[in-house]
Amino acid sequence: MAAAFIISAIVAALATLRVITASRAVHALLYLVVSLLAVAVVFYTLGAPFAAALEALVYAGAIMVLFIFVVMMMNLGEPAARRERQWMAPRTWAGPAVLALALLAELLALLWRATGPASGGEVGPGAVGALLFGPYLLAVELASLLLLAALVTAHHLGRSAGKEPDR
Amino acid sequence: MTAVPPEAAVLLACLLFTLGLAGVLARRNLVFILMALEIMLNAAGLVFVAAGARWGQADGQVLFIVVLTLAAAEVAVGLALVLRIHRQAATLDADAASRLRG
Amino acid sequence: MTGGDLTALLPFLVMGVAVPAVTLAAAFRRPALAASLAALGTVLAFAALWPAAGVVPRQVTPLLMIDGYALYFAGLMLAATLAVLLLSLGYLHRRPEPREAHSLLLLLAAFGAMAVAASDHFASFILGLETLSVALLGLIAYAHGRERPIEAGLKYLILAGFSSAILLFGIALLYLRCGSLSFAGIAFALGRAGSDPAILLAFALVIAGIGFKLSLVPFHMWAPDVYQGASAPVAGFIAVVSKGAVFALLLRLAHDTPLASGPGATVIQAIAVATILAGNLLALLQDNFKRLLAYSSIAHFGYLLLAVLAGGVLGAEAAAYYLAAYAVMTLGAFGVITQLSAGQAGDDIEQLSAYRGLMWRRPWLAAVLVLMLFALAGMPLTMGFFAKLTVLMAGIHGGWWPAVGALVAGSVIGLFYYLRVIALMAAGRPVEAVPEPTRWAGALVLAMLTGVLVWLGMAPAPLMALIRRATLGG
Amino acid sequence: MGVLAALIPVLPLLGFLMLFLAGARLGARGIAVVGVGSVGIAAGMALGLTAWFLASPVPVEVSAWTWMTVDGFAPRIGFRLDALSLIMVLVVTVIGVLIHLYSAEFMAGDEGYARYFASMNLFVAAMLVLVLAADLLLLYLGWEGVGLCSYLLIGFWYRDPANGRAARKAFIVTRIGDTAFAIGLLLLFTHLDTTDIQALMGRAQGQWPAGAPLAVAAAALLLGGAIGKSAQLPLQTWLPDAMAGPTPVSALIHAATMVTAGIYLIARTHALFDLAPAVRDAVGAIGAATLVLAAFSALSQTDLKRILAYSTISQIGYMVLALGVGAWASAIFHLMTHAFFKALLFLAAGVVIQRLHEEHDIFRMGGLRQRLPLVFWAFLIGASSLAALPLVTAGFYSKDLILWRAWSAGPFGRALWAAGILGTFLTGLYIFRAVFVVFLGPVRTPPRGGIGPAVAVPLVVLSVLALIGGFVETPDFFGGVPALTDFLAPVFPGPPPPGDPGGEAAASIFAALVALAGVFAAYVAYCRRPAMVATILRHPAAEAMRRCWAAGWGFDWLYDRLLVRPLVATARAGRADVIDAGFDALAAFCRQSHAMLSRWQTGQVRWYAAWIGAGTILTVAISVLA
Repeated sequence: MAAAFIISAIVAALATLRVITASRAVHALLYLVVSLLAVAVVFYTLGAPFAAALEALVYAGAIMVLFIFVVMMMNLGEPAARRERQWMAPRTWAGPAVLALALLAELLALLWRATGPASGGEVGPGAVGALLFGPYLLAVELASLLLLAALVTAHHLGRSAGKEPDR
Repeated sequence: MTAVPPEAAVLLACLLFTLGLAGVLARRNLVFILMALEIMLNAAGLVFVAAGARWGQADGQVLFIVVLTLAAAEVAVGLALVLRIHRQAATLDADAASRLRG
Repeated sequence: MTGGDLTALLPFLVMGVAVPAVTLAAAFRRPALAASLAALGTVLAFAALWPAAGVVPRQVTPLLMIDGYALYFAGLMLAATLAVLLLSLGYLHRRPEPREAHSLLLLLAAFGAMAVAASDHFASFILGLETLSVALLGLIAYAHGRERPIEAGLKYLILAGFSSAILLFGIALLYLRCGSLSFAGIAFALGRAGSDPAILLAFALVIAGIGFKLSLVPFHMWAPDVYQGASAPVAGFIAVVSKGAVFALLLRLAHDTPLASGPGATVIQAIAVATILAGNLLALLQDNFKRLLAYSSIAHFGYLLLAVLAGGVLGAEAAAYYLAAYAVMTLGAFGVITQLSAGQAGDDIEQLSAYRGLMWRRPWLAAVLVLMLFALAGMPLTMGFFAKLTVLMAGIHGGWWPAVGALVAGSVIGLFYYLRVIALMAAGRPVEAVPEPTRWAGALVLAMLTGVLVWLGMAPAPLMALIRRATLGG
Repeated sequence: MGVLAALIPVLPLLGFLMLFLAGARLGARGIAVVGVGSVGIAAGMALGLTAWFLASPVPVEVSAWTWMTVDGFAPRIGFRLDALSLIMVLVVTVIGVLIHLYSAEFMAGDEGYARYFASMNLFVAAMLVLVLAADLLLLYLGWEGVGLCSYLLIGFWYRDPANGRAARKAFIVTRIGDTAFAIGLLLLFTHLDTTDIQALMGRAQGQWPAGAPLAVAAAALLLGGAIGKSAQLPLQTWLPDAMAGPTPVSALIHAATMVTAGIYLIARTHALFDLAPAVRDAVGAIGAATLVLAAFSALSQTDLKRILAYSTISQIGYMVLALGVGAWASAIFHLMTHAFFKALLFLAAGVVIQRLHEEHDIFRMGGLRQRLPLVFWAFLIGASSLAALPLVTAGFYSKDLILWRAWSAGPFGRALWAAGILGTFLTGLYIFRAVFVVFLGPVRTPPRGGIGPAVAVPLVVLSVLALIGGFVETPDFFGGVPALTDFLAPVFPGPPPPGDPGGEAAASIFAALVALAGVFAAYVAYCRRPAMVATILRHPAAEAMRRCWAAGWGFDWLYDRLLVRPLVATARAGRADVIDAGFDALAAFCRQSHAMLSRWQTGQVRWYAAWIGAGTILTVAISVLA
């Protein structure tokens, strides 16, 4: 289990690094899928198989497909990749890298030994489901409204001006 | 089975979070920025799951689902807006959108 | 869930019925019907506050705490939403974009805001906040065929997502450390184990995330751009409903947990001083009225942080009154911009130069704006004066001297730029007033806001009594 | 019924709002109807209220609402109707409606007709708030309100810069007094923890012994406010210049009502002045000095309105004198009769000036008795009342009462009495000088135009009041009707003055003779032997004296040298000094910071995000390090 965790953690970190440095959107997306799948494995090693399944299905599956779909639609070709490489001069990276490292340093310094040992045991889909439709019932309802808001917003933004007759 | 210490997962989450942060700050292409945001959200979800494991509670995974919902919503509206910008301005350069200032 | 729970949830349930109804109307492309249903829903939800008030305080599932405080803010949000709905009617008229989604998005955003104000659990907070943000994004980038709304929407999308991620990470760390996501559970865990660096880190990240929504310095930079890019009524909505709900949450969080005590207080005070000074200085010579109001709104939330610092009943009362006053005067100011810009297709009338001599051209609108600016500057006999006074008293009471000093300095600077606008409106020669078609819904809103501003400014006692009954921990 | 008390100020306020918001659309007739009508209804309500109050004379308090409650500071919007405020309300509304009616004709055709009535209505509302306020803070609000209206109306014809200057002068000089009042108010609040007038007076009497330093300080500060508003020494210089406003304004604001607010304030807070005998003596001394000095000045004016202005200062001096000897009720009595006859004099003078093409100099008038008979009789009645011609005029009874109360107030009172007697002589002299010069003798400028009913009615009504208004209080030897004193007794409790009918009669006869002597002197000097005055003035010393008096004893000159010029010079010299540089630097700093911060608003989303990131890091750092 520990070995699986370590391997998937390394994969996740490296894949993520490639996501933010890739010059082609499609490549970045594939790396992102890899990273998400690796995190799904991490979930599994943490004793959360339901979360792992969701991560693989919804995140790496559905959401990323949406991304790929849009990237395809925009048809970003070689010129876009060239421009990306141009934009990624070392100068561009200096500031963000400093900020990110500072934050990472803070996080690591303050979180070292912050957690206790896992109380062990797997938390399966049953427990999650019981919680979702018990105390978190209102959260489910709220989530439905969130998705409705996203739907309405995306629909309105996606409409092109003037094409739809307004009555 | 030997449980993985949650703190190791949290350290991984910190790393992913800062990588995402660096991505948001460094990339100019909107699609990449959106991806970096997803990385940050995913890192937060990882902490939730790890914390749930640390306490042996299902709440962590419930919150992970919440994060997932949220990510889905953000991707949906984000991509819709990006498409719109691509159609209207024919660029995905975040720095180009700086007419509002001062 | 018991019958009492359902009664307490009644305002939410009414909104929950109104949303699908408006969705249907919008789906069938009936903008007028959608707007009427949305307005009806808000009014009914507002009316439902009374039965709900009979059964509170009540914890409804671990997620929502329906108490007088939550209902007070729900009422404030609903009233503000109704005002924005009515203001938008005349504004959207004859604009090219389809209108039907506007009311629906407003309603969804208001729902999210109500949920945020009633949350005492992080799950409902996140979901409510995100509903609010997503719907707001749709509203900000609503207009078709223009660049500015798109740019504003883009900025809001990225920065709100960014700050949401930071907030979520902070919440996750808090959960990691405390094993609970409810405010009470967190307070309990911390009371047992005491504070440590991990907690400070988590709280700092939460403050940063909330600081973005409240546009506190240095998380404030998005606000002016978004206000400028969004339509005037939507900008008013962001300034009042979005910020107000998050502030109510912040106050509850600070009340229930040790967020604003110890090192947290130092952080908040530093942010307050920076916010007040930077907000006012940025507004000082601003030429764009919407941006000026955005900066002024930043400064006002700096003042409001004094109430968070003061804490307790005094702080909660001060904040509740201040937010009501702020809602009235901000909606009033944006309402005037809305009325001025209604009926034209392009960007809003927002350059200050366009306000020169407004008193002669549109005397009524100018008079309302003068009153609102007086109130924003904190002049006596308007709500703004008493609001600032209560916050100042709360700050003095708690001995937060740097923040109090900043408030005084900021008020002086504020006086300059508010009066500058007024002077500009009075400038020029008297000319014959230009007859323009009155947009009655908007005019009604402005008249009501003006009445409330003056009435509650001269006699704040009734509102204060209401707030005392509804306040936190009471 | 008592609720009406709170409604009375609302009516003129509504009138003001209507005129202010919709003045242009009403038309001249509508403006007059709203302007006069609102005050008229208020006057009717005041009369109704009086009937009700007379039936059951119990003070009524109406609390509209508590304005705010912060840390024990709970000023309320409350009105108190008792005998004192009722008399003030009557004076304000009744004289107010007469003057409004007069204005409807007098101001007709002026381009600022709506603005005029709006300001006048606002003034009446503010004045009513002032006299009805149960809370010192609310009183102060009315106090500032009337000051504002005074400013607006003095400078009503703002096209002439001189009028603007006069308005500014009035505002600034009274502002000195207002500041003292405000400080006194804060002093009272910080030490007695309330701003409610009744509670304040009760606590002051309970907590402070007579002569307590705090009581003296508070009374002195309130006195400062009173002398500013009531144009007493040394803050009297603004009133003569205030005549730049339209004449009805002078009649209402600068003769009948606002300038007597100081008297009202002291009478209202008389318990405090009872605790500070030194200040009370100062009050008497100020009154005496003012009345004599102003009377001399009135004697040497040639401008009809300025004569009346100095006369007002002088007459208010009498009231202040009465306050100084603790004769509160007689001060209010004189306030009332003075309002009648001085308003009458101003209104009559207004007609004269308007009919003579804005001619102000009395020596270019003359012979108007036949041409303007109604005005002549009105002015004559007003002048007789002012000069306190015995028995038939209102002024006689009120002035006589003051003089008698001064006489019976010990040795210091006798000194004040002597000043009052001197003033009586001068009053008869200066006002009949005006009567004889303006209305008798040859016609120097022919008048034009006639008099409409809106002008005639107020003149007649006020003439009647100036004659019979004194019968509410007659001395023992003449009827002995102390109706007003009895009416005011609940407000001004205290031992009754020593009864000495014989002495009082003797004093009255003496005072009456002095007044008649003054009138006779005027008759001799300006009718019989006009050359005599010229002969006297040929003497350089006399001429110098006259010029000094005419210039108001040179107070303006003195203040100019003593205060204005040094201040202006200091300000000039200090244009580039360290303090200024400091402020400039502050302003520059603000501007620089604004520029810098604005530059940071680059509009670039990644830059914004970087700031959010940096802010997060900082937040974490501060919370860990703190």
